[in-house]
Amino acid sequence: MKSGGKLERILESGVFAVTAELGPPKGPNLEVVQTKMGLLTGVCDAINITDNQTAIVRLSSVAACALLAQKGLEPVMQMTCRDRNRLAIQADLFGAVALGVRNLLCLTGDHQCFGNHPTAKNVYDMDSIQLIQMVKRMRDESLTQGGDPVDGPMPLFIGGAANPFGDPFEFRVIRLAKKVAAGVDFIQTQCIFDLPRFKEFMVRVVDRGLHEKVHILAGVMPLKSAGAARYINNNVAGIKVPDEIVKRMEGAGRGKKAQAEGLKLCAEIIQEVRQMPGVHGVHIMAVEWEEAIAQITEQAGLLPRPTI
Amino acid sequence: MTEGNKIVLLGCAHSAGEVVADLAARGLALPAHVEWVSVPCGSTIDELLMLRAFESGAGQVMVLACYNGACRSVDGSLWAEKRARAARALLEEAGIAGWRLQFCNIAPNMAADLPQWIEEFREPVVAEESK
Amino acid sequence: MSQRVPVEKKVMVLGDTPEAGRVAHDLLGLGYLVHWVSFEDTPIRTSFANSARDNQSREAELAKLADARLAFYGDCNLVALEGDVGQFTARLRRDGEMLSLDAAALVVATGNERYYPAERYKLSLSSNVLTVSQIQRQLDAVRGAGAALPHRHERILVMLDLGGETARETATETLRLAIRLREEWRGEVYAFYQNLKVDTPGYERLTREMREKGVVFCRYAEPQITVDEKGIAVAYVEGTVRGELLVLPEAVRPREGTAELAALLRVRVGEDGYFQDINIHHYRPGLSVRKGIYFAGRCHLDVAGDEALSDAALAAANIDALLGEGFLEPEAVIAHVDSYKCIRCLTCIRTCPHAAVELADYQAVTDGDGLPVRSAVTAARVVDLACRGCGACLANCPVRAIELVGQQLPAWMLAKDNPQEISQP
Amino acid sequence: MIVAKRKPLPEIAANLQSTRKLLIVGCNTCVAICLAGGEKEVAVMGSALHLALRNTNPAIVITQRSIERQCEEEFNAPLAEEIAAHDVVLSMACGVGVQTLAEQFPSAIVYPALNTAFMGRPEERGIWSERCAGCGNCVLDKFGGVCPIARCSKNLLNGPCGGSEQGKCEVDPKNIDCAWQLIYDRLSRIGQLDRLLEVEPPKDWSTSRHGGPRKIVREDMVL
Repeated sequence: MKSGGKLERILESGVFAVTAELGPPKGPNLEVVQTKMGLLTGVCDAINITDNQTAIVRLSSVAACALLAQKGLEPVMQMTCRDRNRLAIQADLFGAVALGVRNLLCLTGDHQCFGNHPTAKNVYDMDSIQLIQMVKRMRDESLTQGGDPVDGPMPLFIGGAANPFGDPFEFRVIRLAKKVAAGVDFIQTQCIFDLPRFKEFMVRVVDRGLHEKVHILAGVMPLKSAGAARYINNNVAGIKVPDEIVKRMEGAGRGKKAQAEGLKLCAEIIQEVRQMPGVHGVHIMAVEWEEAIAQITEQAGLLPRPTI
Repeated sequence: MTEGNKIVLLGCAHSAGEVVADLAARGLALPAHVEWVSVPCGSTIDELLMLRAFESGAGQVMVLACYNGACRSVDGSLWAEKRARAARALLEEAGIAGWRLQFCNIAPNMAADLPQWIEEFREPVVAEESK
Repeated sequence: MSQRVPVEKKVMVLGDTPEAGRVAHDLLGLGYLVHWVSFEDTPIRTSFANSARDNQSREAELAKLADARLAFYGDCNLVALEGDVGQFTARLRRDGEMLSLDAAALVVATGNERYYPAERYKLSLSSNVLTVSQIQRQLDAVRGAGAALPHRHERILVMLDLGGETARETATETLRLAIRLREEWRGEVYAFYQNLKVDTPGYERLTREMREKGVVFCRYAEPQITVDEKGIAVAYVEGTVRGELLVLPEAVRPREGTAELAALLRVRVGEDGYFQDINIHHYRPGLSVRKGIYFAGRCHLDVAGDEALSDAALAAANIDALLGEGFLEPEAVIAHVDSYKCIRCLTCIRTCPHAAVELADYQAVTDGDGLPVRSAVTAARVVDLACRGCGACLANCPVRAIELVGQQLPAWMLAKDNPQEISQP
Repeated sequence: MIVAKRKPLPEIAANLQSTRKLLIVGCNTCVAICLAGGEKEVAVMGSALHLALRNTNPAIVITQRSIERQCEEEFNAPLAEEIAAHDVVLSMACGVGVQTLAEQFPSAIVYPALNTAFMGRPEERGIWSERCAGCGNCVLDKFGGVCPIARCSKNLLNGPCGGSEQGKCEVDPKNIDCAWQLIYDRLSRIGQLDRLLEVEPPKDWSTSRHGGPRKIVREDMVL
């Protein structure tokens, strides 16, 4: 065992894993975290805590993860390279591990121009692959990036992201292989709407044998409306929502009806990706819609979650 | 002519120049407060020429170039228009209202139009003076 | 102050087309030396013969080919064009060897390219759906054999246009073909049109002739053509005509490589992909943005055969107007670069619409005793003869190193410092 | 070359409200080539300031000069008397030129007229784009001659990120090419794609600005 955490145990046992995303509040309001924790308890195996997601300042992922760990839940701490240099990242990792965090998702991070502090100076001292490599060395060799010994064990299950929809497509699987070479243990992908392209991606992943070296969790997102589908398609680089999905959402009407269709669609996508070789779980990103997770997992037949 | 009342016409010899010559031939000289400056083409007109026209005492500057597609040097009228836009932005930065610089496309046979344009261009200034 | 520069009456003609032949023919008649360069290996001689005026025999034209004043260069690649009006040097590659040709002026007469616009027509060719050229070849083959043609088709349907405008060249050909089909195949001929290009020279005469010969004209609003085993049906505003053969005009487009050739010659290509920008009065008669480079015929205009030849004649006349006196002189207003102020930023070279500015090595200047006055320098230089005096270079020069010689401007504009101080006594 | 852009006129004029004699000094090297601070722009600035100050400081006297390279003391030296005779010097050079004047003429008040932006090249007339970030440790050999430090919005050494779409960067898809698409295309063209299989280790930033202000000493040129 690398981390001894629940997510690692579930994935190693071969159970189809479910992770979900929890966005911390834009302030120190812990009640929000607690409410969302309640919505996610029992419906997933681990909870990702975002790190200043889309470059918008929020309660820190270290603090929220510590709270989750305290309450006996399984946090996946997201860590971007945008806001911290290698010193700050390592310091936060020491703190997180000390407070019970066992899973880390290593990200490059959205550019600050998309967030609420576009005039900020970014850091990008390292990129996500270098971050993975650094954490692996901290865990396995007990050395900091600078080469000093780490005082105490660093049992972390190391995650990374993959975007099968970005360009150049041919390079996407190669880049995943680089993450595997750097030491990643699990992958959570960008939101999948374009199933044929994801399928092609997974075929290439399996061809290279990467699925035997890393656990791939397919990223999914419930759509609230046709407008949301169009917005994502037009404004989020690296996510494509195919026309037929937009049409299907349009056909579902508005409000609750559209939301119900979005949940149904999400559950269907989960069932589709579950059939694909090499997919070991799903990661559900219901942005500011955490109550959706229970319904999606229910509809997708993923409940109850095992107790390992 | 009083300081600030002067209008400088900065124009291409091939179109505006013909118009001015045509007017003169008909005995219709430009008003005394109008200074005509002929350049070989709209391409010659840059921010500096326009700013200096104001600096030399003009209260208004009218830039005249051929119609697009009628410029002997292909892009001269487009250049003049873009430069006028840039000069207007610079004038605004300097605290001079942008409308004081006007760009017009003109053809050699438009002698009937130019005096009217000048009149209309002057209107706000005349209104200001009569207050 | 006379700045006359003697020029040789030597012209290069580019292209293997009848209009290129016409330019060459006319220039030879005016006593010019002609280099005729083709980029293809097709026999350039045919073009020359085809360009013959009606009243001159092909034989007499061919005899001219022996004229020492005309030199052919077939199957060449233009690698570079150096120099300017009065003194162009073309670098050509032929059979792997480099070749340099001088000329005082240059005519581009490369023509256009034919194609079958399958996407626009939404019809594929078959044994009973043929292009005008395909039918022409059949007719010519029979005519060449001197045999009478068997009566093959009861009813022939000819589209004069389809899915948009037809080029004048192919439109005229289609009318001529309709007449031939009436005369030689003696079938019923129906001509369908949406918009007749009545402003095309000779079009009216041809349509009248068609009517006289019994071609039936049918106007259609929306093209509705059905092709099946039973034959072909074309719907028009008053009904539907069925027939056995459908004839379609071909379309034309800019020749492949037009943009590349334009870049080499430093001339422009319009939005339609043909040579030349649309410019109402100066560029329509085949003048390029560069002095000494002309366009003739279908490489820059939508013209039918005869009109292409008259455009070529116009190009030859334009060249004679430029070079006929045997000398060139600069225009009254031209730009001049102060080579010692120039910072070689290349802006003027990139800006000049007439490609009249180049980077040049200025020689050192010495005084009467051989002592240096100014050292050698590399800087922008305006080619006097190529400059049209527009002043675009001057307006863009970041160090005010360019002036317009011959242009009167108020002192307040030219002042090096600010005018307030200048005007102060 | 160094690419710069004129500051907004009000920002420049704000410093000149009580100036009696102003000397504008242009630089005829990089900033002239990028059409920001050569003799022509100096003349435009002179006129624009006259107009901008015509109500608040009409008596201002503006002298215009342009010199070869403002970052060299030798080229600036002939201006010594004129600089002494003016209240304010408005430098239309890059930040290096401004500081050279300030260093060379310690009692002169020197203000910048330009915002110095980047090291780049003209893509075409009137369009300049960044090519080098001066990191002090060139990696162009590894990336097919396309710099990920200067040209990737996140300076990724193991890119591309998920925001690369159809060759464009999500930060500004209209204007920014994805450097990693360019790197991928170039390496593929020259048959060196295998270079991208290696994980590129974290960069040593000590040679860049992050190591503090830099200085290069070429010992054999110094006595």
